[in-house]
Amino acid sequence: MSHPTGDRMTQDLLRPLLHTSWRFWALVAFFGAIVLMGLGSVARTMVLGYGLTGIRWPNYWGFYITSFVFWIGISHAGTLISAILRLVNAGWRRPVTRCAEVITAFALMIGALFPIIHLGRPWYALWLAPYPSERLIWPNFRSPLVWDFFAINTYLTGSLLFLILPIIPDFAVVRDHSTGLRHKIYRALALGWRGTPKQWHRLETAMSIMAVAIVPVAVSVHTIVSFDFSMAPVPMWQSTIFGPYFVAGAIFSGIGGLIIAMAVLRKLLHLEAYLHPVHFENLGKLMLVMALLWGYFVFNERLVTYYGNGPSEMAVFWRTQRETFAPLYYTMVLCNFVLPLIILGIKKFRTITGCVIASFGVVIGMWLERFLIIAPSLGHKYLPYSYGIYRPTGIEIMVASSTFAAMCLLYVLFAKVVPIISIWEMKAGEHPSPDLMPQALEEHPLGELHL
Amino acid sequence: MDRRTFIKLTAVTGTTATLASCGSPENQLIRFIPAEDITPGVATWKPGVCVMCSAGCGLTVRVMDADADVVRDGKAGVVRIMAAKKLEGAPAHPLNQGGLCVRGQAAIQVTYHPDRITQPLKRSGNRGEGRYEAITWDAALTELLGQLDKLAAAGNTKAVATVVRSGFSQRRAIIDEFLKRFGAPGPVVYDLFGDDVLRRANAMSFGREQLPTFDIGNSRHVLSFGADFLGTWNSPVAQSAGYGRMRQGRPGLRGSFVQVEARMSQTGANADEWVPVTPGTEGVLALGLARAIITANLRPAAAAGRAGALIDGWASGLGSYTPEEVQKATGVSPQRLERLARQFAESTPSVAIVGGPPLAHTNGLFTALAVNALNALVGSVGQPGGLHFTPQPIAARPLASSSLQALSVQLLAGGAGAPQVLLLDGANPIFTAPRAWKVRDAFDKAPFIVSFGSFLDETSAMADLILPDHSFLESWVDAVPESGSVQATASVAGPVMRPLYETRSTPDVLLEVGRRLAKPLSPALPWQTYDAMLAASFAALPAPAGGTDAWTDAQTKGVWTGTLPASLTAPAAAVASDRAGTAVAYAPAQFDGDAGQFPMHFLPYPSIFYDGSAAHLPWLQELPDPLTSAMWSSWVEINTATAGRLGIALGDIVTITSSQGTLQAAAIVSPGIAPDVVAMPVGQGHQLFTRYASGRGQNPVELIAPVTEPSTGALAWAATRVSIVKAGPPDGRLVLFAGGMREHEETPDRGGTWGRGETG
Amino acid sequence: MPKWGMAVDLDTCTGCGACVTACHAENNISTVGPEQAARGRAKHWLRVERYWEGEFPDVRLKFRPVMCQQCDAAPCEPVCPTYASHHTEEGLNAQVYNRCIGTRYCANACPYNTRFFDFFNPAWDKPLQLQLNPDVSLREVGVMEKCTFCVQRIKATQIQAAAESREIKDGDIQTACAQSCPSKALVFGDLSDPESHVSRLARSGRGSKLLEDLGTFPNVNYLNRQVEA
Amino acid sequence: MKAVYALFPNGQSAQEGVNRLRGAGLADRDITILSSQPMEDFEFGHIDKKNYMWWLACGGALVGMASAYGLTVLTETSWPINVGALPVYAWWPNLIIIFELTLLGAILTTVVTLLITASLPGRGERLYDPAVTHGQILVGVENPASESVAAYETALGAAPGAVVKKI
Repeated sequence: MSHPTGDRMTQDLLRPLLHTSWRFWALVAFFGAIVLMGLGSVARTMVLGYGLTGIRWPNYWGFYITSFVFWIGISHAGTLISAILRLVNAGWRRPVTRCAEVITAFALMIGALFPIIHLGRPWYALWLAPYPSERLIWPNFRSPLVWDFFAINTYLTGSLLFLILPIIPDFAVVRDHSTGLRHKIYRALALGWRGTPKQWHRLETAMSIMAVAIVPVAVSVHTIVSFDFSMAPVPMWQSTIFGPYFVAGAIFSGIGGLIIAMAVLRKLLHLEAYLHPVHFENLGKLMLVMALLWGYFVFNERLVTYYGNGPSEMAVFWRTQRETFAPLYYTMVLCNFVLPLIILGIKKFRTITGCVIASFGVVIGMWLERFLIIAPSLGHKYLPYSYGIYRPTGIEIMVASSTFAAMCLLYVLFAKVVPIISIWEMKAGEHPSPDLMPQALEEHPLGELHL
Repeated sequence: MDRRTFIKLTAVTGTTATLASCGSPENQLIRFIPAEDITPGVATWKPGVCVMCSAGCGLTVRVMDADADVVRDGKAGVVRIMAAKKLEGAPAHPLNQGGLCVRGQAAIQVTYHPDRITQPLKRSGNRGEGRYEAITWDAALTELLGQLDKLAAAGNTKAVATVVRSGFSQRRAIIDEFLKRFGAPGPVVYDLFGDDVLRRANAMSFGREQLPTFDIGNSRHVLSFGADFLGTWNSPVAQSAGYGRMRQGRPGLRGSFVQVEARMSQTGANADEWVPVTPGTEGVLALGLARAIITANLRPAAAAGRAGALIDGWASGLGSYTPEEVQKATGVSPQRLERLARQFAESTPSVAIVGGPPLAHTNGLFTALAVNALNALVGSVGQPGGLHFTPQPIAARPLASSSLQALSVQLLAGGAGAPQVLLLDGANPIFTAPRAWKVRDAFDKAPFIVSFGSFLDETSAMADLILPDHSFLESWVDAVPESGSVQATASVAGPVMRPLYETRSTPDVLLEVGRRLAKPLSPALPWQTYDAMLAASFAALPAPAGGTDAWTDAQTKGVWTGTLPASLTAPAAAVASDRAGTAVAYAPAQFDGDAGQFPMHFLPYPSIFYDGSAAHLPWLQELPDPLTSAMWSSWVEINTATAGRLGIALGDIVTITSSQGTLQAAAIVSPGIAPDVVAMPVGQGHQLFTRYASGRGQNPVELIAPVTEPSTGALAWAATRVSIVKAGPPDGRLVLFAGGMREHEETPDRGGTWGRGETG
Repeated sequence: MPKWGMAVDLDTCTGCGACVTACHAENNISTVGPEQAARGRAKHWLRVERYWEGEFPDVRLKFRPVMCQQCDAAPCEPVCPTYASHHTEEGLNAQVYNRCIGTRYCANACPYNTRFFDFFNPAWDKPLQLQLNPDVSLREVGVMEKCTFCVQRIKATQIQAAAESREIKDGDIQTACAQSCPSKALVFGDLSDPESHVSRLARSGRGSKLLEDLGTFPNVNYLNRQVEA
Repeated sequence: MKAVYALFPNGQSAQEGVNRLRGAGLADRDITILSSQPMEDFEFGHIDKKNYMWWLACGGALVGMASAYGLTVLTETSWPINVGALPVYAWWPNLIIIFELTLLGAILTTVVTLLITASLPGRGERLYDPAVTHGQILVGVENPASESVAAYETALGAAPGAVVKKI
């Protein structure tokens, strides 16, 4: 695929950094306001008591944990996609990877907030961390929540580094294209990058090692998130399929998030020349695969429960199939399966717009999926006397929705200070006429593979 | 959490969070010197007597030091006192034997209630409005004395009327004696769920005008006609103890239990067999059983003796109570009748219990007599496992007095004959008496009303003068149980803690008033104080085996129990003889309201608040109702099929209308109630009764028609017909603790039927 | 080492609810008021479940008091990240309020739904706080609370017995609910003593455990109601 | 500092410049090459390719694994609390902790090695020209021996499109 090269590209990709339009400030103000409202709501619950939420006996988890699982899921966009594509050295990944990795980093930060704000006593959240305290007590390594703590920490650290390392050369680019204060700042950020062959080799080796390491971490993270549920004897939770089911769902929603982000960037930053329809189409195909996989998992889960016919399981089962939660359930199936299948399955719908519509469906559907895993089961455990229905309050809705604003805000700010497409990797993707290429160094056959 | 943190948190939580945030307010208050020696952190247990109902159970009160906000000679401050911490059942007490019911457990909140009246009050607003100003005891007593002296001077001492709750005690004896010696009529005893009909019936059948004691623990079969004897009726804790023994207390022998009623009560829920019958026909069923027993030659008719003789047609074999006739009346099939009869006659000792709704009909007396006859037939009277009558001391013979209805008529009539001074002690007739009796208007006509209550409720808010009594934990307290123990029993206890407020023990107030009257009582009351009176009356009792004298022993144990010497025992009821001859025949129960216009029977029933007198206790308000799991709300129970027909679902607001009025409440659809009955718990719907009960829910008494049982004049509170229609969707006021009603689906559902309702 | 357990005789339980109020009184469980109760925040460490069976007129009702089952393999324990919920050597499923950070995971894991969350700081209108039991800590906002088998009573008796250097006899220790039960349907005692009343009841043919198949190994035995043939 | 270098418009000429410098008797380590992207397609882009980062990463992984094992063992045995009838030291859950810390070890080591071996952040004054990030490829010599400066200049200048500069 082709895109502008050399200085022209550098100019295009640096424009957002060097020139600020009113649109930027408008976006920051808008999303910032919503985020502040969300933070305000959190503060209120902390001061006035957790009772302001809709949590009740026995539905002790609700919107917050749903959002937690959802955002951790979204975070699988970046690392998995960019890491995997890096490993298979798919050339078309080059303009996509950074958008993806940014999503990962920010989604993780947002997601990791929820286990803290959902606590009854958030001011003691530190007790989850293993540190020698005067209380002489350590976290309980047998608790899935502590697994979460470790997994998310590893993943967050890894993803951040995975995102930052390849930015260093681009900082150098900005450094050399800017003046005044901005120049000073970027000079500091560039860590004195020069671009010797040695630096390039080290950087690329580091990236491939990280890519190898980050993939199992990503898989483990969402498996462990699924353990939060499958380790508890709750009907429809204790399921061996939850691990892969969650991971698949995570990648699924991740791709959705990525496609939306790319489409927005393409429009706002005028990157039409770099983010081609083929990128969307490839990601679309990937998402189609995940949609099928997701459908397969849901079918498994449901059919097995249905045949198992355990009384408590069936109670929850019917609750989602035909009672209180049925409307949400069928919306989810529509958004996560029917919609992607139609749009992405039919070539002529697989346009950028098509992919974006499907992605929105998937993001909504996956949010519902997480909610439908949590709410029906908790409200419908074994003893019918203790059944109860969870209804979120305005506070929870505010907080949950403000996280989307937070995502946008962070993204806008990031795109303001960092080239959202890795300039050097784009360049590295260009090759002079093949006859000049030493044979031994022919790129991997998968290199130009279009999925 | 350690003790310090605990105390800190108490300070924080005891007050509001805001106050706490700016430091514990105790610091700004005066700290009085404790008037007693206190060992901090060490709990002691003292005897007590429960006053929540007339049963008179014994308490063991856990007492420990605590900082209390008190009022001492007009000044508010803090003092370290030995405070009651928890009420437990007295293990040695013959009635409750260590157990204690919900009301007893919650009774401690009476003492610590935030809305308790802390000192004498004089009305400053309109009657019923509840606006009062604080006055001193001297001023208050002078005012009361003035009123009484005025009457005495005018020689109109008859013009003092008194309203009290049922249940006998030496405290009550003082009131009676005071009135008698002052020359006033005896107090009006009013209880919505009173048992006058049963007392009368027992007097006729057995010569005992009192509630029976059931030796359930030794019976093999219990047949109960509507009596909620495990919940609220008679002596529930004693009966529950017996029930436990009957079921599992005897190795290899498990007693069986059949309940006959139109709406499944908490008691009925425990029955092996639940027999719904048409309201008002329980007596017919009883006689049907008697006839079956006699015709099957399981017992000779004569065995019933006098109790049988009272029933019209008994001697001639109860010809009109053939299984077919019984089925027509009650709806119980002949086969079932036969089986129940055999069971009752063969698994002896067996006992039949009647109480509550069956006696709250116009034919209540007949029903009671019929069940008495049934008991007599199988010879369960006075036998182990049967029914007994707790010997009553002579003092426990209350003065004859007019009924509340009559009092209300007198007051409304006004004039010279009408009472001029009205004394209220604990009763809340404005809340519990049917509208048609116009109790409120009547009381409004009374020139001067004095209340001894500790709380402002609908009735005491009418008072011109409020002389608040100590709580039962702050003063001497006693009870002479009418039933619950085969042996004669008297509960008594001294104060377990010092009074929190400027209150005074009502008996002591009366004694003082008696002394200070211009025209002294004749003869003067011999006792200076209530406890002196208690000492005197207990001293007369025989000392228990091994014990010193009865009084000291009773003080330590909290109860005296033993055999009353004949000299002290009340003789058989006088009423017995004059009615022995007249046989009573069955007359169909009369209901208020035309069956066409008001198709449903209305059944108000005692809730965990009993008749509403316990609705001010937050623990009880938040206690899930045993059958519906409802908290903080009132509701209407309606049969599943009927509800389906009327399009009423759980929580829907329904309108109930009787000839007396109409009310709206949330519906609870229940399979445990007859299709033509709607039931509603009594207790909520207070206009004025502390912050916890005021304006909460609906009061079903508003709908009760003034139908009475003719021979006793007792209110037939189950004889009202109503109509019910859906008024609207749930309004969120019905608070349920439970989600599901059933433990599992009757049939495993795998998609055969669609659209099952939400259980949550 | 004792192993505390309870027997609940469903044949004698009358569903009166005395145990529930006794529990509130003993353990300083705050009432939450109508608004919060309507939002599902009422706290009843011990509840009397009732289930309807059949339809009118052949309808039966079943009462079942449910408190923390003090499971040997309690699902609520391993999920707690801070050891707030853990197992004592006396077989009690302890909850350390000060250590609780309020993940509420234990409540989700509990199949019996006997754990309750404090949504607000508890409040008592003065002078109702005088009824509070000094032996039981108050729970601040954001922690989980649950039935403790009245551990404060167990400890008090043990300390007293040690001071008087005497053995603790069966029945010396009673939980508030067992003590108040009018029909003596609740029996508390030491399961490690084969002769204790509770052990004998546990051995009786009517005994069964709640949700036994979940492998939680509860220490509360339910003696089934005997139904007439 | 002194330096002589040339900016080349593309890889071919840069390669030529490098070759000529070698011809002028310079060893690879003395030649400074700066580019705004990895030059995989040219020989000079492969200088210094060899490294031990993979091995170091594995080492780091082992360290992470060991520390995870230590953390779990020490804490759980020093504070043995019985929960849910699980063993005090339960392998299954601890394997998860060990797994995570192992990979964290690998990742952190990799980053540290990168920063050190790629000498980031760069210290001291080194030969650099902003033109590099404008696409030019810089080939030059830092602190050349003064007598051979001229030779280097000609060597660099010979390549097509080379712009020779001197500091």
